[in-house]
Amino acid sequence: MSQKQNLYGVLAEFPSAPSIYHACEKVRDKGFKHWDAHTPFPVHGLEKAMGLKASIVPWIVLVMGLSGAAGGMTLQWWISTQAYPLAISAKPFFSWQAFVPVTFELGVLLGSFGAVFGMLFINRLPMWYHALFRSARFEKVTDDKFFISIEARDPKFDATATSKMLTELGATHVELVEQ
Amino acid sequence: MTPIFPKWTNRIPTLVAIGAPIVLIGVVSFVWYFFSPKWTDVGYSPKQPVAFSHQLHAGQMGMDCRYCHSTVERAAFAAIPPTETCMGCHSMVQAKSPRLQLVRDSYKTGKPIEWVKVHMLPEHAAFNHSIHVGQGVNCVSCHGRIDQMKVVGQAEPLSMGWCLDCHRNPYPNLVPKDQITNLAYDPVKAGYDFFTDPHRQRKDLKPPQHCSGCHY
Amino acid sequence: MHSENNQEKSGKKYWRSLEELAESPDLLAKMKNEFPTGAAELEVTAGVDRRKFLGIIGASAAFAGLTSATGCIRKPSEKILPYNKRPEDLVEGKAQYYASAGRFGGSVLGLLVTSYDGRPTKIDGNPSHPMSLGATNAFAQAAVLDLYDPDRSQKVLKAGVKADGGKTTVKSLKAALAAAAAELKDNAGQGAALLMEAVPSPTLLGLVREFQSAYPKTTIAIHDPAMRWQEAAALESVGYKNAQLVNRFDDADVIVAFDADPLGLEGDSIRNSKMYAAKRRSVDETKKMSRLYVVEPAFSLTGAVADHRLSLRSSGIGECVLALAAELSDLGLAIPADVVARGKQAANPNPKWVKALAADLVANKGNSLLLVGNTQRAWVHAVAFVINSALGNVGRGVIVRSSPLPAAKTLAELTADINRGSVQALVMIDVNPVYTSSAEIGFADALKKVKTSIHLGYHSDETAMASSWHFPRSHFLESWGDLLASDGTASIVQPLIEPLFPSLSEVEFLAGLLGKTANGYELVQTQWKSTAGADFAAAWRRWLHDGVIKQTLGETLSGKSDFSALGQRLVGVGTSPSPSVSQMELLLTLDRSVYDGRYANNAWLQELPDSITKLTWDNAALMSPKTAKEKGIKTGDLVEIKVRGEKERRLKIAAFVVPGVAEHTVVVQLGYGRTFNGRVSSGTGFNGYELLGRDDSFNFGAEVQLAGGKYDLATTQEHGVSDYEYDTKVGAEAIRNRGVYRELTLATVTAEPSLEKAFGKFNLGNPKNHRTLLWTKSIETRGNQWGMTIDLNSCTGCNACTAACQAENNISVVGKNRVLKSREMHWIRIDRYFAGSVDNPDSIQAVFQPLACAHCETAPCEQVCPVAATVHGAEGTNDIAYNRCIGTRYCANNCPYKVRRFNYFNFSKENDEQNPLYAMQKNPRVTVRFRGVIEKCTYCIQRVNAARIESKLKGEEIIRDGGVVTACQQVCPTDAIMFGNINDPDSRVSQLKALPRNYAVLSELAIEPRTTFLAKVRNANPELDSSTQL
Amino acid sequence: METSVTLANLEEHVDKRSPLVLGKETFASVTNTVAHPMEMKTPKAWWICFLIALSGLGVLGASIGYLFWEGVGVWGLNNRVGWAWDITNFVFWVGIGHAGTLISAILFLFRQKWRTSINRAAEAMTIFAVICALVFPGIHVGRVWVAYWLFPIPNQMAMWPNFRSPLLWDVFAVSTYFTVSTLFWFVGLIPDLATFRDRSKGVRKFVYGLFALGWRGSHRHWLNYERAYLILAALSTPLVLSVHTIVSFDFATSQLPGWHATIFPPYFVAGAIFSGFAMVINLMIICRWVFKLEHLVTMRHFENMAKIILLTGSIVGYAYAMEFFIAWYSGNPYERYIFVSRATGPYAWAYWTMITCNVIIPQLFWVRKVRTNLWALFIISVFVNIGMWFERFVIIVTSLHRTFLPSSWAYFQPTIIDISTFIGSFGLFFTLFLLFVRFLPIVAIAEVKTVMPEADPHGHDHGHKHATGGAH
Repeated sequence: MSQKQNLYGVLAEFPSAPSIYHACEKVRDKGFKHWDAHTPFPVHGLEKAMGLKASIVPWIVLVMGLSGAAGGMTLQWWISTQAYPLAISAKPFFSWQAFVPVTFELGVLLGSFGAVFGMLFINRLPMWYHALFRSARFEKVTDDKFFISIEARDPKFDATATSKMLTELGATHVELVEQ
Repeated sequence: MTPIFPKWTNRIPTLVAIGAPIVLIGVVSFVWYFFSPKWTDVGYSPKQPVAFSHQLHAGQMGMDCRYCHSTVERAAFAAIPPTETCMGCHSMVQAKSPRLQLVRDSYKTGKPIEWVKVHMLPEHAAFNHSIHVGQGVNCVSCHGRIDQMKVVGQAEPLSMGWCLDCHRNPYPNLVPKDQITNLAYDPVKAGYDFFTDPHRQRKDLKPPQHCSGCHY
Repeated sequence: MHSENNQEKSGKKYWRSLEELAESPDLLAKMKNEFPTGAAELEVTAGVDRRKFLGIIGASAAFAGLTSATGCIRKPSEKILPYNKRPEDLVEGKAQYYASAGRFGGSVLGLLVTSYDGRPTKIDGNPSHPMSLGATNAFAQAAVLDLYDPDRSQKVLKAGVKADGGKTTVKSLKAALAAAAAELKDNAGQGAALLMEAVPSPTLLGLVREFQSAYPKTTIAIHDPAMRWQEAAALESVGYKNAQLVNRFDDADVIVAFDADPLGLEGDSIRNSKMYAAKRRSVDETKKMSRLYVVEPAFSLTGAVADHRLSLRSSGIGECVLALAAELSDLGLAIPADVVARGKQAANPNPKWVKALAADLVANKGNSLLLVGNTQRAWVHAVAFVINSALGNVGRGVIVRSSPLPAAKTLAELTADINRGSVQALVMIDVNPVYTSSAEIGFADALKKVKTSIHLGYHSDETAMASSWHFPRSHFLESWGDLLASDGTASIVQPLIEPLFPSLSEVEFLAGLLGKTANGYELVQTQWKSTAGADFAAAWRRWLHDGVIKQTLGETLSGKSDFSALGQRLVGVGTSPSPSVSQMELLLTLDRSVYDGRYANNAWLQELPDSITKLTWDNAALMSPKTAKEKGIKTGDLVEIKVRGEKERRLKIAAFVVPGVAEHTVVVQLGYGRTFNGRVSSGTGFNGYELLGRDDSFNFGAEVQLAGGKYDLATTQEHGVSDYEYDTKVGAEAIRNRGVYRELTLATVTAEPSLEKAFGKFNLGNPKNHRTLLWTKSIETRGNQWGMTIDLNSCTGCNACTAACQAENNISVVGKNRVLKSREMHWIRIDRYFAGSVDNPDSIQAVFQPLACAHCETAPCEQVCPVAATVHGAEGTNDIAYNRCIGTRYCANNCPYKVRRFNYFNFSKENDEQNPLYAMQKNPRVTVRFRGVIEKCTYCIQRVNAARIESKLKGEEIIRDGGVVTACQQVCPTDAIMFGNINDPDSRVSQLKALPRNYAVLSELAIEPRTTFLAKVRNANPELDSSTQL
Repeated sequence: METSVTLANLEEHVDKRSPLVLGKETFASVTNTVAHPMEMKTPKAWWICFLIALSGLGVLGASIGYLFWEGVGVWGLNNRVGWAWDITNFVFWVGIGHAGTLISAILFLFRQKWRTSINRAAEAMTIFAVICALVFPGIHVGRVWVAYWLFPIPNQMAMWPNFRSPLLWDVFAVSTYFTVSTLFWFVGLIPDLATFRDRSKGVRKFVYGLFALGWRGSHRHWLNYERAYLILAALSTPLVLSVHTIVSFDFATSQLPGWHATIFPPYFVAGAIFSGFAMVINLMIICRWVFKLEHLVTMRHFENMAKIILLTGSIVGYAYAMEFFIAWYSGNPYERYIFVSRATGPYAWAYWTMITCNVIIPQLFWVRKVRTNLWALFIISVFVNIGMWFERFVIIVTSLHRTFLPSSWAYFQPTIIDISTFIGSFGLFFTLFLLFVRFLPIVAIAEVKTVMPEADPHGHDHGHKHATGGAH
């Protein structure tokens, strides 16, 4: 029990993209929930192998982008027709054609903010501390090694069984990681 | 091995996410208030070389503003009275008072009294008293209750935005022509209605809102 | 001193004590005391610093302020200094106007001077004065700056060094004058001389007579470029002693100017221009207008506006007049036989031309007018007078009047007397002969021989240094005096201000030398007591108020002219060799900016672009492109001009190639290269007087050689491009295609009044094809809507508007090196274009187009300003809020007229540093611009606002026509500029805009400018070819 | 969008060509190769370059200080030619700042794998170039201390900016472009920063760790990451085009002959890409040589870029020709005159320099030998940048110096300050770039790995070349 308290989970190292790809398929089929794959680069199609749902980032961007554009046009409308309407080159106070560029730019700006900060938010980043960083081998995850981590809080988790399973799946090295 | 960053650092993002907006709003409202003429200019009441009390002269004795600031209806500039105006009375009244020593000296030597300017407009803003007074803007609208001030201070921000407020809707600040120097006069209480005032031919004042109305 | 005295009499009070102020370091501070309210512009200098300061360290300053006890970000506290006793008729900060008079370029002009809190700030013409008729010229406009010239003489000099220890005060000045008077007394007995300008001042001339009676052995000598010696001699030769000619242009249908500039530098040019222009403008109603012929060696203003111009060297003019005389007699005019005889052999420059001219003159007997220039010899004037009288013009367009001036000697004669030793004491009143005379005369050396020479001058100039005494002269805005116009109208010259520095007016000076103690005020009054009649006080007040004294002095001579003596005068004259490439003809002329050099220290005039060359800050050796090509000279080359006379004279000078100069003629304007080092005049131009001959302003056999080296000449057109062929020619070409400048002939106008076809010839810019806008205009259309027209048919390009604008709108002077960089600040410029072929000098024409901000309704400048600093006003003006401008210069780039000016440096501050008194001239109603902002013509918005306030106070919404007069309109001697409310169909400007001649420059850009132009109409003589037109 | 089309074509036959990563590279060796310049001992060459660049930066600082103190008059500008080197430099730098984001974004969208090893450096270059560009509009105004009025900030004057002004569009466009490019660049950097966090020791580890934001290669992260990156690319692509379009509006929406032209937007964008790629080539050739990246930055990269230069160069040339044609065809005498004057007037020398550098010289790229010769590539690219600077100079100055009224014709001459400010801006650029190559991975490690054969989860043996993805 006490050991289970501060156990984060099990970390398994794989040598190559294909090997982790197949391992993930198996882990997915075993029905684990709280687990993850760690790779130095986005391995093509791994999300399918892991059975992950599509990202919601696009929706955030859409909302932000539209509000940016709308806000931009509104601002310009308010300034040039409500706040202080000035006769400029005898142009109409609300010369919307001239307001398009700024509207567009603000749309793009807020859209990009949505993309970047939305992504970070969903990924719970920045998160400078993480249990996996306790593992020395894990440093290779940003170089040329591939990992699967299964968290202890997963109902199907069992320190020994899960480790064994991962070894069978072709892990070159398996270790338990402290909380 | 031990990670570089301790566990608590994970709380930083949350704190920043909450803190940043608060700080931002704080700074904005700080600048908004403390950098505006409402704060920087209003209430400026420098010490004058002669302790002249408007409260006494304009208030208690009820002298008309125009007795001293005589050019206010004719010129852009509401003239500061020449020393001789003061001496008009003070050669008899309070003739010996030490507080008036400077005035008497000035009268003798011909050296002007160095009053400190209170209501300062920037050089690039042209203000004309005659037209404002002429249209029936009460002195109080811009100068406040001078008649209650021992030492004159600035009552209004005199900022461009403040000017525009009135130029966009002057009517609340208009009083009957015979009341312009009556600082206590309140058009609302007195039930004064500009549009039914028979003494006004022009109902549409059209105060300038374009740049060259004031900047040239 | 006598200021008290003045107040009582003139009902005005002058503020005191600039005397001590002059030396004091904290000049500005003190001036603030002097000007309680008008000091706004003084504060601007400080204000600019403040802005910059706040700008640079803005934030930190703010926080510092916040931490301070008051918690204020405050401007440094300002002081108000009220009057001690307010003059009864003075209202702080309100303009006051006083009538006075002045003499500019030989013409006496009645003036109306504007003053704020006792500071004269602007000079304008007095409408009720016959010679100014409300207008003035550039000289008069700039005179107010002279008043504040920091280099003006402030010290009494004894033998060129400061007398009374350099501490000249009013008292010491009087004392010095007494001393000089005493010295004069000792020497004047053995022979004295009085050297002065031809100033028609009764009081002064009265004193001169007194001087003569006090010192019987006195010679009167006049040294004045405007003095018409030759004309006087000519008149004498036909039987009019001590007489002068006055011209009337009002019923002259044919005007012929032989090397004369009646619309520019000679005679009563303002009055002439007014009358001339009126006849030109009449074309719209009557389809008739006067025709102007000009024969001249180089473009004068008159020549530039001529309908037909013959380019002819000065020495050939006389011949031409003779030839004309001969032609006229053939047409049956009564010309004395010997004149005709001489005329027959005369070298006729262009027979066809002269024939046509003669015919035209005969056709307009009595309504024609021949004028001959000052530089021409007496016999030429005489022959012209013969023709005039034969045509019956004498008594109509040409009036002979007795001169108010005493019989006088020339400078040359005086110098001879001095060298003969018959002059021991010499009094010089406001002349500078040491600089302004020919080396051949050798006055400078002669002056040394005089025991006592007493000089009164505005500057401690060349002559002041060489005289045994020099006294500072007061400005005419500081002194009492009187002046007679050429038609006899008299005006009192009244001061607006105490002398800024202890100094003497002409009359005070001469009176002082005569041992009188009376001040100018008393002297003038005593002079006029007699004329006043019963109630002197009333009359006096009326005179001062009106600025003119009705009953005129001097009389018109109607004696019979006698031509008997003419014959032998004509023997052997005029036979001059015609110049060649090696032996060129040299012509020295007065300068349109600095006149004879007297205005050399006036920054406005120095920077005023010459009407023809557009040259600023310099003079140059002008040559025609053809001649220049022959000699391989380009603009900017240094050349040496060598003239063989009594002694050889040389001058190294920069060449300037410009069309319109007669072939093989080189023209040099006088008045530059002063050795007197004023902060403005020093280092400008080349001293033409070094080439001046004894008695002629033109010489034969001048050798012009490349001297090697280049010299920067700052012009305001074709900046930095020396290649005439490329720019001027291509430019004229462009103008023709672009319909920017439109010219019609009288024939066209009469043939097709609607001018549809005539304007149709411009593939672009026909106002009839205004493109319709894609949107509804958002500008206010009710109420006053300002607009302007400029009549190209009247404009003579005289520059008065440019100068007036500078005076009215506090426009900075930038200096030569900035003009070189094309950074001049003038709000209204006069574009000059040439037409014709440079290979045929007679075909060359010049035209003028004054151009300022046109206040386009769909102004291109407005939409590009990122901070909305320039937007449209409610009355159709294109406003610029200086303090909103951040200086992107985008508006200037997008302005099709290029009339926007940018403050590349803190010009106004620089100006004030160079001349601390400059601030006193500034118009308190106009913001002084600071570094980094755009500025441009505002339609004198300060005047518009003043008028609006006035009319609103009267309860009127619409300002009456003529209620607003812009500075340029007010000054214009030809009434070419009209300003007013285009919403009111009856306003004069609306009526002008309704004329078919009306057109908008670049209207095809759909910018709908509020300033439009009236096309020029050239009254071409059908006999003569006038195909070369724009 | 001529560019995209050809890029697509390019793609097809490119893949039949040489691989994007040469030699026997493995994931680890890629990491090492890229890490090498950052972990090696600072080379002398770097220090020398850095000092030179730094002194250039000093010159810039001094020039700007003097400018602020004296006023804009220290430049050669005048009342006719209100803009000259200032705006020329601005457009020049903005132009250069286009290749980066373009290479990244557009090539990314079109799945141009060859972008991977050059995009990082290109993006960095973009950001630095835009920084240089931003300097000029900032300092060219007459009263710098109130330049903040360009932004819609509530104030006691109750005044707001004028949104009809192209200059204001510029303010928004360029600042947006700068922000988005920076974000794009940073997002791309995150995994590589993590790499260096895990490689390095001490302070470096801390700093890299800080900016790596605790990246742990989680595929749940990669999923959102890739989506976000793709969207950023999708947003940046129109942004890149919009920015230079808007810059061209500064001229196109005015009414000066020579400025007022509808062809400007595409012509400016093409020009920007043109100069941008030229600058990338210059920089990459040096980096590749200095840091031994031959295996990652291959000839094929250069050849592709050369082709794009050839293409955009030709577009620009076409635009020049079209301007002349329209000037003549419009029958507008002002237009006609200004263009004749460009080619024959006082500034003809500038015009012909432009033509030579931008249109004639790049034609050499038709020859494969030239495209694959580094020296040739380098020299031609330098010429292209010179040419593009002159293009902006010609457009701005020659148009302004011969406007509608001949009376207002003037000649512009630069002052020493004009020149020093321009040279200084290069100091700023190279200072930043040198710092970048020293402390950040100039090649996107994670991305390069994805284009390696080993990256294919279905590749059965690692030597195998053509991977056919998406079984299952």
